[in-house]
Amino acid sequence: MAHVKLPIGPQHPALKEPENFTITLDGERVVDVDIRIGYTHRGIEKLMETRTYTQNLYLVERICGICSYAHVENFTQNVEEILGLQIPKRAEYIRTLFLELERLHSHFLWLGVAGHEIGFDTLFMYTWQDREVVQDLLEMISGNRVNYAMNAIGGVRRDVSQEHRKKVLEGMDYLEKRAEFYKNIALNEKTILARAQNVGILKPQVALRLAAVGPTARASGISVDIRKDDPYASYLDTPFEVITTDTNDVLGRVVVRVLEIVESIKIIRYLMEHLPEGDILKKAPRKVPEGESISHTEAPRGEDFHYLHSNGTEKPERYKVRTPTLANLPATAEMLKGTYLADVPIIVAAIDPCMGCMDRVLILKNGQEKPGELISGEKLRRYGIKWYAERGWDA
Amino acid sequence: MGRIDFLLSIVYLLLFPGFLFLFAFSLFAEYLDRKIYARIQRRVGPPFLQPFADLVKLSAKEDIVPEKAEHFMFTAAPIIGLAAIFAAFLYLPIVSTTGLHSFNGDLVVVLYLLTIPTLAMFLGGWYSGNVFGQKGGMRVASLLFSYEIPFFLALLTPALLQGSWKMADITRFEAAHPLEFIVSLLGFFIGLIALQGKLERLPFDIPEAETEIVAGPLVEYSGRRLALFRLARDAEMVVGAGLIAVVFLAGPEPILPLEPVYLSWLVAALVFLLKTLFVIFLLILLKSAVARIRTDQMISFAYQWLIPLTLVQIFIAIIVRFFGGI
Amino acid sequence: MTTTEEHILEVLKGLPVERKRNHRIFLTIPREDLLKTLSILSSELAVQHLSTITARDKGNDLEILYHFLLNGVVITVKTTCPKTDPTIESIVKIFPSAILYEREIHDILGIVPTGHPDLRRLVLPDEWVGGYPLRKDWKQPAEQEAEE
Amino acid sequence: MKTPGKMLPKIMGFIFRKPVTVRYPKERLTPPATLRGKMKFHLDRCISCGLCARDCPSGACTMHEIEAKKRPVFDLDYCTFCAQCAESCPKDAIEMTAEFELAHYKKGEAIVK
Repeated sequence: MAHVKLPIGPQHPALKEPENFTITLDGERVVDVDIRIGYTHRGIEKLMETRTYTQNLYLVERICGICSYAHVENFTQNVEEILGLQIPKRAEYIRTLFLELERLHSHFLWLGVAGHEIGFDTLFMYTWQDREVVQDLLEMISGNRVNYAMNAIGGVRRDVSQEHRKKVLEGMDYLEKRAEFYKNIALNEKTILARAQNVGILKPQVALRLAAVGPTARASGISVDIRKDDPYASYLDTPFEVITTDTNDVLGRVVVRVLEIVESIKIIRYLMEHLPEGDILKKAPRKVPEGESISHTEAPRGEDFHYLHSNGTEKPERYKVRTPTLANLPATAEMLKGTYLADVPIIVAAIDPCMGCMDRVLILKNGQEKPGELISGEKLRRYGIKWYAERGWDA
Repeated sequence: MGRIDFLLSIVYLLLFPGFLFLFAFSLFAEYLDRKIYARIQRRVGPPFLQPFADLVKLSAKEDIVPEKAEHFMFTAAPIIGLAAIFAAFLYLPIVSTTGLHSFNGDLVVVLYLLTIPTLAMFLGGWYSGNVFGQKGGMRVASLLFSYEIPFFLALLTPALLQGSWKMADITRFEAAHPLEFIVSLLGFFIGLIALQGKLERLPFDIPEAETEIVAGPLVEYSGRRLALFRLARDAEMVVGAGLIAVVFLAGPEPILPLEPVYLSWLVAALVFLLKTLFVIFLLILLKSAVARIRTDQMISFAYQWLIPLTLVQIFIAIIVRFFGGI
Repeated sequence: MTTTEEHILEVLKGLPVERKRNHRIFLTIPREDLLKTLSILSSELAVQHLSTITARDKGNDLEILYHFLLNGVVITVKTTCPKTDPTIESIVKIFPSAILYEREIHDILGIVPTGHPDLRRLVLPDEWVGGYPLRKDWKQPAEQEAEE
Repeated sequence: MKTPGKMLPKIMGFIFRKPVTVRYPKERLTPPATLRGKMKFHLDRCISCGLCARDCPSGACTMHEIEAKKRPVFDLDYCTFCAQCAESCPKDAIEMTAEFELAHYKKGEAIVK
């Protein structure tokens, strides 16, 4: 059977965001994978060099829709480290609350998407309904469902009132029951097991060698969690465990994420019961002195790495973001080799890819055609066919 | 006198238990399918006439035949599929226990006609000239072998019990011995799962699993041709469910012993309708409770579980027939 | 001062180490003995996790930072290379996950990792002709045309 | 043996219960009061300091000379509703309301004066 080169993406129903996996197939088996990224490339790092720190707060938040708070948390920690600013305890607790609320809504979202990838739409509908509980809590406290605009340099901009705390605790009770239900489904539903068990194998030493991060690494038995290893915000004094399974497959990633939901609920309960009194914001100067700092947090998908180099002005001199999905990409290519075509979407979905995050570096510019020249539909179609033919895709 | 019979059979053929009825019933079945599936997922679901609106809209849309596609076969495939289904529907006993024309072996004819739409889907995919379509077509073909065998065997056990291939005898026999249903209960469930596989519905909808290879065999279809294929699929669901209702649940025969005096054909049709809807309801439940499985898993599931179970069922039927002395 | 940090500092005694706060260790080395230092890190300290490679335009030369993670401690190895000869040895042999990060710094800053197996573009479109965007002297293509 | 259909008991329960989806605009959910929607501008409190325009990340808030007074004008086509202007304003002349239905027909129509 001749090798068929099948392009999955950049536009493909399985991929929520444009990404291109060129799969070389031998019948139903995947032989080779080539991953091409850069389609949602917005040049955020270059843009950040042209904006002041207060304005960058809202730009760094829009790197990704579902882990936006992890990026903001990193950015504020970086700036506060260079300023040598210690934020009030209460602000730290509120920041941890938002980090965990975001982990909840990201994991629920992923459970639904994974269910959809393997054709289990009922699970998709149920998980996304329960996610609404978390979204409502976030909207109630921060004023917006996704980009919370919660952090300012030196603390937090909105406070958590007594009534908010009561609502959050109620929400957590409901979600705990749902998490139990999903754990039961994930472990016992035969058809999910059929599609998830020993699919997309990533052995521990391969995961270590290719520097996989987050639930993808933890499902292969590697106990790495920035919240435990390098505690930030108020993780030092919140009791929680790092979840790992050693099944190295997609089912392991499902189980790790479901158990992390249960863990996050416990953390949020602890935070709400021990929220210290005090103010929530300390005024920060506009100019940041010369210096460099590194900050990384445990985003829902893994280690999110930020580097800031400041030059004493109002604008950062260089800001580097490396998101968890980029770190997991070499591991994904490794996992895809040797599997079935039918499993490609679920394996890709298993690392919970956030392509928007990954392509955050540069301004996309159409090189050849003069900007502003109207391309006719026919010319675009010709261009597409030529572009694909050059790469030998038989589509 | 001949002319009235002729007119009656025209009415039978075209209007009531014929094409118009099947057309309306399959649209209603699709509506029911999408509505209950939505309500299970706590969504609102489509309005009543949505399937009809989809059909009309699709037939009005532009109908593209790709350059690389083989024009004749690309057009013929959906028509063949639909024609086979409509023909199969005529043999089902709806109005009376005999259907339009019943002879010894009409069960086998209906079963045969039910496989043609799957073949039509394969041809449609293969001749569409698109690599996704061909891959989808190949999957439909591999599916065909794993789900025709259990479906055939499961549906033949009641015939075995009664000893004749005529659906009319089977329904009369089952109405007379209601407890027969327990004996062929295993066959009923296997037939249900195999029908789900034949119709390529959720647990087995691998050919057009949209998250893997776009839309499988139907990827190049649009406009009227796609509308025909969708209608063929809905009709196939109705005919399949009807067949299971006839063979296992004694079709138009009301189980409870009331003897309708007049309008018996209306009561028979209503009973048939209810039983078919019950079977469709079971299919919907099956669809919403499971995830999609892979091609290789599906084939191994068919050969490791379904076919051996049908053999067991046939064995039981033989024993009951031989010893039971019914 | 976690135990591992002492161990790390003890191993890196000879090199110019700088420590601003706990869990952060910076190391500045010349370009030539990059591979030598990294092999010390990977052999003696069993470092495997390369978080990322950052590259920066310092005006006349380009600074490259390799960030490693060892149970919570971020070890950053800094080195520089002049703009006139922007090459650096590729570390893919020791740290395979660097394959993407080196493609990225090549793509946006023009630093050529010698010995890299597959130097295609990572984030820019294939037909990109606008130079190295993250360099300070980089102009928007529209401005470039305005100058011509 | 793990049989498929673990969800069946759960599913049967939902068939006859009211669906969760809300049929907007017939039925409406009330957003929380803290929602960051369209902003309200109090002309009298404004001292034309321009802090809001300087801090606006997306250039939605720009200073304009209207009736001999320099004051901010908010263009909702660019605005991301981050409420930074409300925070930077020393005189609290800008306040976020919970109004979120801001669709309009032409560009430039959604201006908050």
